[in-house]
Amino acid sequence: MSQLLIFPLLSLPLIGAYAIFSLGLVVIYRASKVLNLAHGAMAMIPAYLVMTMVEAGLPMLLAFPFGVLSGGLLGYGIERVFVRPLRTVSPTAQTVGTVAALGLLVALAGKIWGTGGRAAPKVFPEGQFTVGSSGITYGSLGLFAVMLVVAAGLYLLLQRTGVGLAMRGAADNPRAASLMGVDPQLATSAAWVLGGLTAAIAGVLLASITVLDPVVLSLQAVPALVAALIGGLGSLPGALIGAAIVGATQGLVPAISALQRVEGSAQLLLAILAMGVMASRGERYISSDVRGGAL
Amino acid sequence: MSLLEVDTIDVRYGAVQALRGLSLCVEEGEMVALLGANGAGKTSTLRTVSGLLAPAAGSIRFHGDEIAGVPAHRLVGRGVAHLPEGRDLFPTLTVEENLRYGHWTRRKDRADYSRQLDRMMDYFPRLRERRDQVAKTLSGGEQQMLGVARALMSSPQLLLVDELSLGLAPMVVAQLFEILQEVNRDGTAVLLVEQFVHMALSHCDRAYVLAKGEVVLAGDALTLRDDANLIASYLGDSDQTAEPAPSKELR
Amino acid sequence: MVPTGPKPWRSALFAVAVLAALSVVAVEPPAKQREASGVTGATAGGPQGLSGDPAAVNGPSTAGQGPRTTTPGQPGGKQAGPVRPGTTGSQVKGGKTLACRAGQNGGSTDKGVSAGKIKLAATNVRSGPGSSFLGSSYIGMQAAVNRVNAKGGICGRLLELRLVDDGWEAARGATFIKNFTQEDVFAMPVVPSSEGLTQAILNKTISKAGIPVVGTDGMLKEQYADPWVWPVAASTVTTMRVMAKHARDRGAKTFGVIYDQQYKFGREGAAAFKQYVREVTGADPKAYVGITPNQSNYAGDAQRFNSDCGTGGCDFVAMLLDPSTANTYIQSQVDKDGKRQGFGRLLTGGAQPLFNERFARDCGRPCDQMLVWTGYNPPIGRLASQPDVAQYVDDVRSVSPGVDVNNQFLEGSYLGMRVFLAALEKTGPNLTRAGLRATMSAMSFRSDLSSPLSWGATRFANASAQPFRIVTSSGTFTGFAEGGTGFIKDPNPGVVPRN
Amino acid sequence: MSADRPKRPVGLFLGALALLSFPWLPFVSFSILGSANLAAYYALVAISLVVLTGWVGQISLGHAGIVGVGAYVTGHVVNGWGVTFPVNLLWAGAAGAFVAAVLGLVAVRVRGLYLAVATLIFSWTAVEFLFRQDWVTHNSSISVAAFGEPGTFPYFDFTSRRTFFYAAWATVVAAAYLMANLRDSKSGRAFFAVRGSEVAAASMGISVVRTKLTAFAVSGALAGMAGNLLIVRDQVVSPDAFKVEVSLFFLAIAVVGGLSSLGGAVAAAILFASLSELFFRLEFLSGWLEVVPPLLLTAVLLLYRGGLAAIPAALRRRFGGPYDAVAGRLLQLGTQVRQSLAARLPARASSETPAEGTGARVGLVGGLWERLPEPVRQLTSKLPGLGGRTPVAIGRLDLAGVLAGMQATAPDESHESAAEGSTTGDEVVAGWQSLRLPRRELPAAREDRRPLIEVTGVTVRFGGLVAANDVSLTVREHEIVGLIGPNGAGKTTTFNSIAGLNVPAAGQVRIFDQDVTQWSVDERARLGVGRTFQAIQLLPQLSVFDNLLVATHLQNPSGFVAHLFVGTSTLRAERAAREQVRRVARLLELEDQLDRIVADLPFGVLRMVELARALVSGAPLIMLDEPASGLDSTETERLASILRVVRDLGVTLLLIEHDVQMVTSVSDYMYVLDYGTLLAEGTPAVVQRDPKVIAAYLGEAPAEDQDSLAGVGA
Repeated sequence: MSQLLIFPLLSLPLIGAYAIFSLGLVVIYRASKVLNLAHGAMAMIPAYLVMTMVEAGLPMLLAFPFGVLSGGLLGYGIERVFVRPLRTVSPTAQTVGTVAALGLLVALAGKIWGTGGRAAPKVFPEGQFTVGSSGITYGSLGLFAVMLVVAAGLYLLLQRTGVGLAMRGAADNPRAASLMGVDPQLATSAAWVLGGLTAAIAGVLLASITVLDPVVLSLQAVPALVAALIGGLGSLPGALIGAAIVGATQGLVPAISALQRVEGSAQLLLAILAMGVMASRGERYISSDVRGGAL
Repeated sequence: MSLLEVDTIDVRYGAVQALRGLSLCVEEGEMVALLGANGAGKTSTLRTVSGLLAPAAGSIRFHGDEIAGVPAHRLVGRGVAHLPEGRDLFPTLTVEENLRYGHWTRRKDRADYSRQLDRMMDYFPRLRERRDQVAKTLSGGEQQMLGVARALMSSPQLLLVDELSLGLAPMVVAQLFEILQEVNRDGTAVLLVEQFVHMALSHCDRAYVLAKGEVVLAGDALTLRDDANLIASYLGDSDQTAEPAPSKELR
Repeated sequence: MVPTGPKPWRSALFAVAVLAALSVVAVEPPAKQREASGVTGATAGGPQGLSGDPAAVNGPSTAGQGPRTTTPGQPGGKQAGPVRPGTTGSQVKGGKTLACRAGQNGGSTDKGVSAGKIKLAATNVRSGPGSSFLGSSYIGMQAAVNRVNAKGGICGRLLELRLVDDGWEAARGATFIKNFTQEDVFAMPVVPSSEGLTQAILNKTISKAGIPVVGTDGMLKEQYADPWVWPVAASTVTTMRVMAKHARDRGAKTFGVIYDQQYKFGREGAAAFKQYVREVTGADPKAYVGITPNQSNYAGDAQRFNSDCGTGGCDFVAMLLDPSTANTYIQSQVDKDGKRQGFGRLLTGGAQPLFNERFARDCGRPCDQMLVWTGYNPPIGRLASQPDVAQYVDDVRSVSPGVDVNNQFLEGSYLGMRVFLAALEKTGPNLTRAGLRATMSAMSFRSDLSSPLSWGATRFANASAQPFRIVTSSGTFTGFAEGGTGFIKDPNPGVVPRN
Repeated sequence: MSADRPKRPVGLFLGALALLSFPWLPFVSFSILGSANLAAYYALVAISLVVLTGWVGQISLGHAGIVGVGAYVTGHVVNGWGVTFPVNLLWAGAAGAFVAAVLGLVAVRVRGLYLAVATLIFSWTAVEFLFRQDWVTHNSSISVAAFGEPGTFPYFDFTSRRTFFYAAWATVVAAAYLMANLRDSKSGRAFFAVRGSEVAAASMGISVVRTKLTAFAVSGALAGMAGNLLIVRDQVVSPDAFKVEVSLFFLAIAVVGGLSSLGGAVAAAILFASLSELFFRLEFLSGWLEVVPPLLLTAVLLLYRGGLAAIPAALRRRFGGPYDAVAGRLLQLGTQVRQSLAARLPARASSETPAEGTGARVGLVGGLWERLPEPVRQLTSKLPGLGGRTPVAIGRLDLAGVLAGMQATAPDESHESAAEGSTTGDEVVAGWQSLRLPRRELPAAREDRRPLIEVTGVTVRFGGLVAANDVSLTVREHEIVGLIGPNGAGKTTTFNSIAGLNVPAAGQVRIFDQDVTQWSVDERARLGVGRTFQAIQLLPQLSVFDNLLVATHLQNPSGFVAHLFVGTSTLRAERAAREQVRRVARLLELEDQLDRIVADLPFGVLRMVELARALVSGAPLIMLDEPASGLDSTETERLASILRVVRDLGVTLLLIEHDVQMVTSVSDYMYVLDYGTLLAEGTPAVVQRDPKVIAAYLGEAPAEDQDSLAGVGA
């Protein structure tokens, strides 16, 4: 297998993690017009819970679902405590609310489980496929596969089920939804729970192939934000494409020796890409539906 | 005891007093029109009845039990459907998905869904053609048809319709009114807000005329049709305004 | 929310009032007026307390400046030759003969010293990212202090150790250290919070104030360049050279190093490794890869390292990473026919940060037989029975039973404190900073905890390191085994590469 | 911002007084002094966030990155060229301003949450890439931390905490003083206007693009200077002082401070710095450093959103009397200080009104913009959003002058107006009801009067829907033109294409004989077009006076720098602006509402304030978007007569309105739209009796002429 071909394989787990994160971010953004900066923390806390449960003897088969459920609960809690009370102020205030949630969750996790990186329990068995001189661990492939499952699951839930329809409608036009009998608040909470569940899945899996650290895992959401942004923040397929671009860039950079010497070149490339997308997407600078004002 | 009794309700948007002690009623199977110039409070009335707005004072009874302040998403299940102004569809959802959304309160009854769906498709054949198209790509008329159909999917006892004719060609409006009449004959009471006074009066049993948040005129449709001051409340008294009236002192 | 209502000045005044209230609550009651001595009655709060601070332009120069930095080498009291700890030599000061007993120790012989107390202070890391491996250091310090205080302290003076958490943030740590220099503090033992200490060294806070810092963990080269700082650990450069020498003696021809390129300890350690490998093999290490810590995946870097080492890998691979980054890197390395890539064909070595149980446990099977190096004698195997090592284990367990005694930053801080207390004892009753400094430069500290330490020749007192093998059975870590070589001396001690 | 002359922030003098003595107070230990220095660093960053996020509503999650740039640039400048403290502070400020302005260029194109992500990406890239490059960080420790040579005067050694205290807090006090000046000036009002509603700001001639760029540059400069303070205090900086988490920490300080008040920002900075003092003092806090700041932010966010800035107001509410006594006493002291200062300003408070027809010079960037050579301007105008055509202004209508002039010639026997209006100053301006206006000689035929607006063949499509189809209309000088039509007839669409909110697919819009079809809202405003909004677009937290003051933007010639340093030109411009507002307020009998906050005013008054705001801007042409909606019958009648007076003062009005009765009573000429096409035009009397219009409004009675229905498709 030629040298260069290996690297896309190596970036599969990154694409997987960022895709699940950005899907969750978009579901939340469409439902409550808020960028959930605490998304990373909603992945990190469940990963720690799973580790604690496994260390306490619970088999992974039981610990994983509980961990994912805790993510959903966390999503619901963050929306009720940090986002909904600020609804009357402005979307900016709600985003600052998620910033407070991020800070608090990272600090508390540090307090409870210690701040140093710890090895999370494996979800997928050890070992990997060998490809030429290197290979892909089952964990990494597993993460990518789970991403595909999550993406398909989200698609089916939203496109094929009644609940999904209710959520999409509520996000599109909350007033019409309430006139049809769907409580828009409930739909928003459902979106945050969905965001929490997906974040937890990505968190537990990502931790099992990398490191379980309150700050590192939480900040994994930043590249996912870039991915969601590149995808246009509004569309789920867009989020997948964005994640592919971001994951590939971070995966491929080490392959290009010129870029290797420059430290952090992957981040630079992504920043330029994201700024470009935003600059080109910005509307004419006068738009009538402006509801300005910070706090 | 009539199907809907609205008893001296006050409604305020922040500093603006939209409705001042408004009362009206709708009997079973009746078709009532709400007329009046823009800003007279017609839309606020419908929003208060359907639960989008909570009245500051007064009470609303549906089938005798109080519904003032009950939020919209709980009222739909009890038989009140509201087609708001500007049609208010789900732009990114397909026609069929919009219709399925309308059936949300009775979603458990699969058979009823297909029955209602076919009934709507019969009323509006064009919707059958555009079944999988996304709502925002429909023409104005088609969007209005989808709005009416979606509201009827929950087979309500009382249908509130706001400005059916907005931006539609008269022929389409006439067609819609025919269908409303048919639905009304099938037993659904209708309370509709309408700009086209003649169109409304020729299809409704009774009408109320609102001005500045109060009922200024009420009666059955036939007597109101050629009532002089009905036109005045819309266009202003045509014989008074001869020349543009400069400020008095100017002369 | 636009400031039409509240006027700006009122909130600012309100805040000044809050600050005033806070400082009144927080400031300690002014220290008891110390007995008449060379130092004016500097109360903790009084502006005169700024004596150590060079006179500000418009501040009145306070009368009775505190002791300026005395030139080194001018011992306060007579110094016997290599003095064994525990002697009670009597010293003459200002006509009075002093003895190392309560009531006769000359009272307040220097700042922070009184008849019954020696005040010490240090910053340590109890929150933030570093607290995972530096968090237990305070236990080592407290254990050593408790032992000495139990025996009545030193020359009748009990030790009072104040520990402040700076969250391993450089700016906050340096500010706290600068606070200590102006408070009633005699010296700063160990200072586990290396980031703040390094910044305080770089901006000359410590050398300007002339406050002794004894027993630091010596990870960064700055700690070896300040006349008032005495590290006890084996420096990163020493460990890397010793690892390379050990591998070379075992017949390794090809060398590879994977290091943390963000933090200074990574860059300087790797540079020393490269310099030594070029010296002994005439060629640079085959693989020389720097990675950024705390990333989620190192697949690309692992790939580059393996290709640099070529098929079959390098004979010896050195890892200079913090535990969690090392684990992520190892996870990113892949197995090829049953053997994890990126490890040395003959030998693999990990520097001090990797000498910790959690790393070994998290790494598991791939790290089997990997050598991790330390400048101390951890309580492992036959070393555990050596008196000082056994003493270390008892002392720290008395403070915190569940602590991981193999954590070499814990053992380092215990050893650093023991060195400091021994130096205090040697300086005797006339306890002055200058005296302590003279003692340190003349002292040689022998204990079972490490190789003999002396700061006479080069600041690199601990110039040797020894390896321990990570032992795993069926993939799970069972414990460390002795490396079988004992301490290996640094081939060129004191040499610091320019990186 | 009360109604009298621009108030120098007297509080800052008092604050400075307290700060000067602080290091010498007995209880201030060395460590507290250290915390006070940290407070200065936090205060400067908090103030920079107040300007950007508080005043202009542009949230920044990446300010630590800009602070870092300021610090490292200082390092290069000190080690490279030996530039000492006060000068390298300006270098750091310039570097911060530049980086922020570049970031601002992206901000101009995006809004709200997109912007938050852009700033977050910037700080993530700064930490992961910028502050890891050796060429950036090799100067992370500076050797020179003093000014002058030891032993000679002046010699400041900034490693000493007391010296640094004065340097740092002097910078903070100066920054707060300049920002207070900015806030109380034209630029500050432009900031609030853009935050309140960009479209309303543009309609007053404020260039939203330049205002945002100015805000980013100012905020970046302050953040850069904060970075300078950090490296001068510590002589060495490490990248972990500028990571993403630190940006969020800075935002927490600004939010706790109340985000829009300078005093609040300083108070929050002091509070957070005291935390670090408590961490140093109190043993039991060790281990909890990471938890306290987010807890504080959450507490303020959820429990007390006003933040520290709202505490004085809350205290006044709770304690009333005693609090006021103390505050009152301090205020007197402050005003005495200010009076003495103001006394030495030049006495000749000339009352001449601002020169007519001065082009709009907007802000520092605006000023530079004018001086750019033409080709460069053409080039940059291709840049999205940056390009700005500087329209040849027809000449602002100086309403006040017209009124003043008219008053002088009015026959003196109209006593009641003279008595009632003699409140301030020399000339008397009466309320509209008692005004004696000379008969305006207008050419009899409408066609002879000069057309101000000519709309020809305008067609606007939204997706498949044709909202306006080949509409043509003209509005001539000194007349009121009414535009009516049933719902969905295309009135608003046509109105918006004249106002600049949409660009028609076909056809042309000419205003003052210039083709403005492609022009932006603020360019048309600068040409001389004012407007009101159907949904009130006033600034709710400001008083009526300040809302009106914002509209004097185009007539105020003072530039950005003058706002910072409050020169005599600024004071004169401010006085003239306030005079203009008072005159228009008196004209519309809003004088006693001037000091009331817009949020607690009844709807009818708000409508009047919107109209007043359009008049204050001096626009000779005003577009009214459904001015009567929400008014009751008496208020509607009053509005109609006011519009007639305004017309007779020389203002031309174009209004769209649902209340057909009101429009027919006030318009000189009317156009009726239906289904996006022009149905009829003419004087109100003609239009009212036109059968086509009646049919359009009342809907075809089914019996009459069946064929007209058949022709129209679905």
